[in-house]
Amino acid sequence: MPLLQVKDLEVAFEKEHEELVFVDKVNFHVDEGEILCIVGESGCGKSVTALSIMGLLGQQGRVKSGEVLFNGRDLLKLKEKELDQIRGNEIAMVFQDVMNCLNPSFTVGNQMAEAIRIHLGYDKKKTKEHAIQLLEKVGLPDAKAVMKKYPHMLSGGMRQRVMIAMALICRPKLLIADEPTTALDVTIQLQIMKLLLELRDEYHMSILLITHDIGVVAEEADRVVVMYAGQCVEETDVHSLFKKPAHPYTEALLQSVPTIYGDPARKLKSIPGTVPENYQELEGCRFADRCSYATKECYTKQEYHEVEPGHLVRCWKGLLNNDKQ
Amino acid sequence: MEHKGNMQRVTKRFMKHKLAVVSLIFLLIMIILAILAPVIAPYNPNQVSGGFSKPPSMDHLLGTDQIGRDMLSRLLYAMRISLFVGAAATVISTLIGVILGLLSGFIGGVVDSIIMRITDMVMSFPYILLVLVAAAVFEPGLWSIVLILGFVDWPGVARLVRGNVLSIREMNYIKADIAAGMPKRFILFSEILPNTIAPVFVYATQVFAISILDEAALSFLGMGVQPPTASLGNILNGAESITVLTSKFWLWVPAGVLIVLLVISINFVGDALRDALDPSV
Amino acid sequence: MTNNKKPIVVVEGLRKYYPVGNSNTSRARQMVHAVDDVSFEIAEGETLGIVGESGCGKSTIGRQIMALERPNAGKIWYDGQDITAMSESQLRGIRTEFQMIFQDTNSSLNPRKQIYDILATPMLYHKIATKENVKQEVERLLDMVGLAKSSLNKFPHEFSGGQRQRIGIARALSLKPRLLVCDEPVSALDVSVQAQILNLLTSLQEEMNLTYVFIGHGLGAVRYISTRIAVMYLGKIVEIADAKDLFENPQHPYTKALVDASPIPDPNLRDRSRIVISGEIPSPVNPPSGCRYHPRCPYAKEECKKVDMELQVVDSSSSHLCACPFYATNLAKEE
Amino acid sequence: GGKKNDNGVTNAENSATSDVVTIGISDTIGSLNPLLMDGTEVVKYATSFEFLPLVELNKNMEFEGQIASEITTKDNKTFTIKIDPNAVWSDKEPITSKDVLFSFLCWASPEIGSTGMSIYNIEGTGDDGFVEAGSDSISGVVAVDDKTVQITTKTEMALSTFQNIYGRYILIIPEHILGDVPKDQMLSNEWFNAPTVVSGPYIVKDFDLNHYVTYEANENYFKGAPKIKNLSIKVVTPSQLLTGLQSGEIDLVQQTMGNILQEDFESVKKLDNITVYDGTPVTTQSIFFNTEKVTNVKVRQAFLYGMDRNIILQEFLKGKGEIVDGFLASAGPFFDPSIVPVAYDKDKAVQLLEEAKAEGWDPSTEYNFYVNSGDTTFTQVASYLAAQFAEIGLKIKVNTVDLSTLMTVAGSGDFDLLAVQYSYIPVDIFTDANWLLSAGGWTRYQNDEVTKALMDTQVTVDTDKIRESYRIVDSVVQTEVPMINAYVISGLGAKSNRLQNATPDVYGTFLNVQDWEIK
Amino acid sequence: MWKYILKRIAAAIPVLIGITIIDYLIMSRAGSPLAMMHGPKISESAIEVKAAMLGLDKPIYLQYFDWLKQVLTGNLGYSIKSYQPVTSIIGSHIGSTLLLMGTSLLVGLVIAIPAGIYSAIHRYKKRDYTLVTLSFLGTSIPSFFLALIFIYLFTVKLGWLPSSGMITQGTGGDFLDVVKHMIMPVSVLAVSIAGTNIRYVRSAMLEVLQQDYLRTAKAKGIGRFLVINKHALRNAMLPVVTVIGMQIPVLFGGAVIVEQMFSWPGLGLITMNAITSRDYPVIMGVCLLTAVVVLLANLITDIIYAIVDPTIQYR
Ligand SMILES: Nc1ncnc2c1ncn2[C@@H]1O[C@H](COP(=O)(O)OP(=O)(O)OP(=O)(O)O)[C@@H](O)[C@H]1O
Ligand SMILES: Nc1ncnc2c1ncn2[C@@H]1O[C@H](COP(=O)(O)OP(=O)(O)OP(=O)(O)O)[C@@H](O)[C@H]1O
Ligand SMILES: [Mg+2]
Ligand SMILES: [Mg+2]
Ligand code: NI
Repeated sequence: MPLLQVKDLEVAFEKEHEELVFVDKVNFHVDEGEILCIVGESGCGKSVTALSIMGLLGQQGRVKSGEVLFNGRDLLKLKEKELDQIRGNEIAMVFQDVMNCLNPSFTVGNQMAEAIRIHLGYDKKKTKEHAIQLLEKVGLPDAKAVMKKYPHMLSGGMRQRVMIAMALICRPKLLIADEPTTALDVTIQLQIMKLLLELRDEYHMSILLITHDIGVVAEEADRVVVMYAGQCVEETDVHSLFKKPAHPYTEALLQSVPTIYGDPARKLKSIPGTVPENYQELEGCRFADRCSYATKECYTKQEYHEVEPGHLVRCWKGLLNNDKQ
Repeated sequence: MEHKGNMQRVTKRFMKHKLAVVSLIFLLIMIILAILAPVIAPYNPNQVSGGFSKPPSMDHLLGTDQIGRDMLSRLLYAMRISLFVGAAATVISTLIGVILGLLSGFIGGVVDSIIMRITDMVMSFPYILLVLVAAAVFEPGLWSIVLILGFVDWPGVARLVRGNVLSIREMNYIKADIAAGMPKRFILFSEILPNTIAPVFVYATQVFAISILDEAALSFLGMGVQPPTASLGNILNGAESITVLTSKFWLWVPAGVLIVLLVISINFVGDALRDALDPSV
Repeated sequence: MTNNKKPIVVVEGLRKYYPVGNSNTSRARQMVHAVDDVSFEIAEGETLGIVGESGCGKSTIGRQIMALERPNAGKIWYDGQDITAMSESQLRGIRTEFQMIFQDTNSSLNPRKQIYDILATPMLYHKIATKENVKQEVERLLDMVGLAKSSLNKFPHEFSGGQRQRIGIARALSLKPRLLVCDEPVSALDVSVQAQILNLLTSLQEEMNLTYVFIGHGLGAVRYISTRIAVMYLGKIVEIADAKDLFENPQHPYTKALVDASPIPDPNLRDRSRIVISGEIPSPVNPPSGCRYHPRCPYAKEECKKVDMELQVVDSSSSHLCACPFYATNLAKEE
Repeated sequence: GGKKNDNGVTNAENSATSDVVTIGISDTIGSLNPLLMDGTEVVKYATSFEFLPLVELNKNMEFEGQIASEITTKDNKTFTIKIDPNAVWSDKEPITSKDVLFSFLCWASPEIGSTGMSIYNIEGTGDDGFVEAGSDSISGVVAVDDKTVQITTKTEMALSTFQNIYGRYILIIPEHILGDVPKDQMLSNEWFNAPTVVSGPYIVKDFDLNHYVTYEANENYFKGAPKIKNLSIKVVTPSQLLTGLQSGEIDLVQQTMGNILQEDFESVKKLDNITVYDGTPVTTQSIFFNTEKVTNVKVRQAFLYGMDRNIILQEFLKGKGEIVDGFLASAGPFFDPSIVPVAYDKDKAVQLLEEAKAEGWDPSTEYNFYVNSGDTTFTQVASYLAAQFAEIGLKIKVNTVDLSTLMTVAGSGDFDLLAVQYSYIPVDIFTDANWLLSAGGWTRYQNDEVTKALMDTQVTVDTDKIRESYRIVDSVVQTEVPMINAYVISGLGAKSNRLQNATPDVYGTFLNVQDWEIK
Repeated sequence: MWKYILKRIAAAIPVLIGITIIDYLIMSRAGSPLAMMHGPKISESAIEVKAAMLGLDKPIYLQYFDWLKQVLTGNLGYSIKSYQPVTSIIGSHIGSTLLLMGTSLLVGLVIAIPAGIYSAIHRYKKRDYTLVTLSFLGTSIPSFFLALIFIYLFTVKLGWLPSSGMITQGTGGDFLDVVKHMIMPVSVLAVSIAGTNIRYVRSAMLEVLQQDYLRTAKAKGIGRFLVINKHALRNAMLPVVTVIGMQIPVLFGGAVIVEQMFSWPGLGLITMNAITSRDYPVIMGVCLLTAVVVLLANLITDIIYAIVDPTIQYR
């Protein structure tokens, strides 16, 4: 049984009095100890998916249907109180925007301590020791001093480390990292990614890593889910994704990334157009209008089907395009 | 030429606030009534046209006041005065505020410091005290009330505009203008000013509401609009007597309710406007 | 290769310091050394990429070249004229020749103006177009950057980020500039759109013989578009070389670390050896003594703490300059 | 008023108040220092609880001795003051001539500079009413013996005038306590805020001039220890007089200190714990013309004929008052009923204006009419008058201003018409009339006949002669119209039924305060 | 921090002087306090003597300097009307004004803060709309009108509460007595304070509720109570603190009317009376005092702000 199984998740937001579905029948699972990457362009629903797993959608958002099975329990059916037992305890989350994710009014120590006390029930002294220990673990020199600092006194990289330390408080089984490095410089990005990998091995946790950087996917992921316009379009292990992408979108995505590796004279392939605005209304493939392989059939409903064991794709052609090359 | 698309968007968002729409309609009706007062008022507001303090009747729909003037007519004229005072004071303070705010934010340096000190000063005047002193000093009359209220409310506008100018000045499109060698006046009047109008407009509605309240309070204290000119505040002044309060409701209920309704409608409209004009949504 | 072309911009000893914090509350003036003694040349028709970590002074250089601010020291010659010595009115005469594209597509267009107004007003002001042909001109520009004519009467918020960036490019091009400073024009965009813009920029360059200064922190994009690349660290240029040269033969330990840190979209390469540099970029208020990189440099020597390293020619090519004389030897020793 | 009173008196106060008698007033108390008397009744009464004047008027408008047992004159120039032999300070020291001399000297000291009244008519003072700085006596004020003082005036003065101004307004203060205080420190002297020695029935315990004064009985009061041990004055808004009376917060409202709103008259009357008293009509609502600006007599007459004073009296004052022409109201000894007030006559007014037009009067003239904004009744009347005058073709612009502004305008003569509530004391019209009808007075009206008639009132003691002189004055006022007496107010006084022996009236309410009692 | 405070105080001094100059100029236009004294009982020359005694015959700027000199020695002069020292007049009334203002502010905030939070949490629901409408009503009712209605209801109709003063006349005024007298004036002021602040708290809260750090806090599973009452509230109070600071002058103004309506023995009534009698040493004293209070309030708000907001550093 996978650690986390998301089944047919459908999330809608209320916008100007109408309900728009931004996450449409999303399916994927995370196995124990693995890193699953979700990639996709901005606005394709990655964060919303992650937030619905945690029950953090907020007021306007609503899960319309689906299941989120964590260790077999459907998180969507839990009450807020029960969810609090799991959040921060068995599932922890790290967010993208490090500048805003820590409360500016409280010290790092304070923000760590409250979670420790609530989940682990330690006394004051033990709480402090635990917090310091964690901060040291994530590679913050002088952890004691950091405890007393307010978030604005820390650099982006340090804040992200603090966030990670907070996530580790209860040795979670699953860490959801929503673009944890996007806002950071490449050198720091590498530090943080290395840290996450080390921690995964040490704590044997699974990581659901959300990113839009194909490079990060290639460097870190075990398996990958590609999302486009609120839907999963492809899911497979990282090697086969790069070797034989089954969905034209995945393929185009891979080719449009400028890289420092390989032939610099290579012309970048760009995907024409933009994500359709009202993709909710589209019947067929949502990528069809931008797809260089599109045919009439693409404008009918597309099934998310398995083309090879463990390789799912939402394109009726499946691996056909690869064969052409 | 404000663009249609934008206006439609604003209108659409405004329309979602039902109370605000109702308020706006109410306000419009009241403004029309006020403007048309000379035409529709059944009597001359200063003319003794009936018995003294007579309850509502067919001749006098809202009764007559203590000296036999028609309450309805007086109320219409009073509303006219109150709305005028509010609007004129708002226009004055907004103009002063916008000009000083623009100068302060755009020129900066010493000019900014001086203007901000003056703003501090005016803001530190216990505001109604200033109004009271000034009202007692300058001969009470319509225009002095307008000027006093106008003078008192500008610092808020100035600060708002200054803040806006400072943040807009950092916008890349201003940098692009400088890079394109566009002249300062273009940047100030064509780029910065239009972008501060919306919040100023919203703020102005608040000033409008406050000015009407202040006029009423001053008139009530006998330092505002002076009789025989009717204003909503000085009509209420007559209700200070408990006897009037208990047994002559027509002398004060309409004026009181009218003030509350006018002010609350203005507030509702302002609130909805804030929502509708918010570019961040 | 670039030496035979005449430089369009020459920057010499450029320094720009900013006071720290709010001027009202701080008493002793502390300064951010945003750009500290930087010199380089840009040849006509080339693309100079500038990379470096956040806050290292890339945009500051861009703003100085655009004459949006006055430097504290140093000179910038544009086409032989010293623009740091010019008055605001003199500058206005040549401003149209260099234009800028901004990173933040949200704030770079006035939200209350239609695209037509945004594009037409400067052209009319500078008499680049007349009242009669301005509409035609605007349409031509839109076409050039790949936007539909119907965009004319729309407002910025009706466009996607990529489209807004295209409008920004159109605005910059409308004044027929020779030099374009692009300050992270693609960092905020999705990869697919990023590629569109990069391709647009390269084709425009060929078409109009433009010179670019391309600021970015994604190495991939910079490498893709630049002919020459300058690597900045804490207000200084640590290495400058032709693009290919820089990536194949990085001389400065910081350049090497940057290259290593950039993820490569090929899972087969994930186990390559990469240098992970520790720590973070220090505060530009009190930059470290000597070589500014020494606290993080795994090869730092005693000397590095004291001597401020100058850019020096690297033997392989005369256009390759680096501010670290030790790196190559160190590396050799280690291996 | 209405039904609520039938539900019984609602008393929000706790029972601790029951032994305190509270007088409600609607004007703030300027000061408790007798030397700072500003002419308001409130200050006069509040201070004279502590320091008695020489004499005081009673209900019947006769002078009753306070400190003095009697004041006499033979020639209207020398006045002999006999001090009550029983009069003692609260420290049992007798009140003597020294105290009277000292008190008069204080009023004449330039270092003190009292502005409540200048005593320039007393021999030995200058035109400003002050003696030389540093003088320790006034030559016109001498002690005959311990209990007799003689005062000489520069010009003749009727006894009633003498008694009214010097007798009533100069409160006698203790020389043996204050004699050594430097004169320039008298006004700011803290002693007056908590006097240790008084001559009156009460002594101040605590006060806040804008809100209240509380008094304690002077057990050694020479006219008998007051039965009520705690008296207090409470300053409230006019509308709160009614609520205060109803709730029991206020026990007594006297006409000149507490101004019960006309609208509330009926309601007060209906209160069943309260007895009301109509005050002697003396306070007049006078409309003064600036005769230098409104020069045409016919126009002034038109104003008089054009106002329906009866309606005003009935509707605005609910009939509480009277209508007279001239200064004298029906109360008092000098009233002459032969002067019949001009009746409302619109046609006559129009005709007068026609005649005025023929004399060159410009009918488009707009007259500036200044009105005290604090007088809520008259602001309404003014609006009514404006409407009435408009009917006969007189344009007036009502300017409602606060009292200070009104006084400034009055002083500068920057007005055409000016309305002021003015109390002409029936026994002493002279002082006010003489000033008002003079070049320096508000009307700027000068008429030798009037001046002579007024002077005549001062040289005789014969009531009939005085009455005749005043008749001349009033009839000139009626025909020449430098002033219109819009109405004479009979104010409403009220008293809680638990309070015995007290009768609120314009004069003399507090003469017997020591006999007041609570049931 | 101390340095900062000193600096702020130093910066406030020119503002203060500016205010007094403007005040003085206005006052000088108001006409002489002696105008009231003209009349039959006084001679013109006596008034001239008095004017000279009070220094009113000097040019206005000299009068101002005299006044300023006096103030610098800690003496605000004497009331022209009662000859009491202005300092003691103010001293004996400021307490009750502050009591009224302080209590009203407190009551207003005690209503506004929970209501604002509640409203924000239940945004766009019926309860939210109701609260917002009520808050608008609170700001839209003229305070004198509300005071009239209260007096009518609670004193005239029901007879529950006394309508004037601060203590029952003649008694020492025990605590309960004062409370009874305070209920109406405090309610009137509190209604408008609460009305204004409900919306400020609400919008500050809405702003904070959208912040990422709240999501972080929730993700830690610390429970809704802590998330709202610790993480959100603390940050939402920041803008509210500033707004409250700015309301102090307005509050002062509101107090004048309310004090007048309820004969509250505070500065408001003193001021009104001083104004009508042109007693300008008193008016100047009150103006100076209120300006100081307002500037102090600004300073204190900034300091509180600095204490609650760690991102602000003072030097
Ligand atoms: N609170 C919200 N209210 C309304 N719409 C929302 C809200 N949150 C997200 N959405 C919408 O849901 C869609 C998906 O957003 P989501 O944040 O999941 O994108 P994402 O893939 O995480 O993008 P990014 O890479 O930019 O983070 C977007 O179109 C966004 O407009
Ligand atoms: N106007 C300014 N006032 C004060 N400091 C400034 C200003 N502009 C830039 N700085 C500081 O100068 C340094 C360099 O800034 P700059 O914007 O040039 O960096 P950058 O390399 O463009 O970084 P990024 O990649 O984040 O855009 C930074 O530390 C920044 O805080
Ligand atoms: Mg996201
Ligand atoms: Mg930058
Ligand atoms: Ni348009």
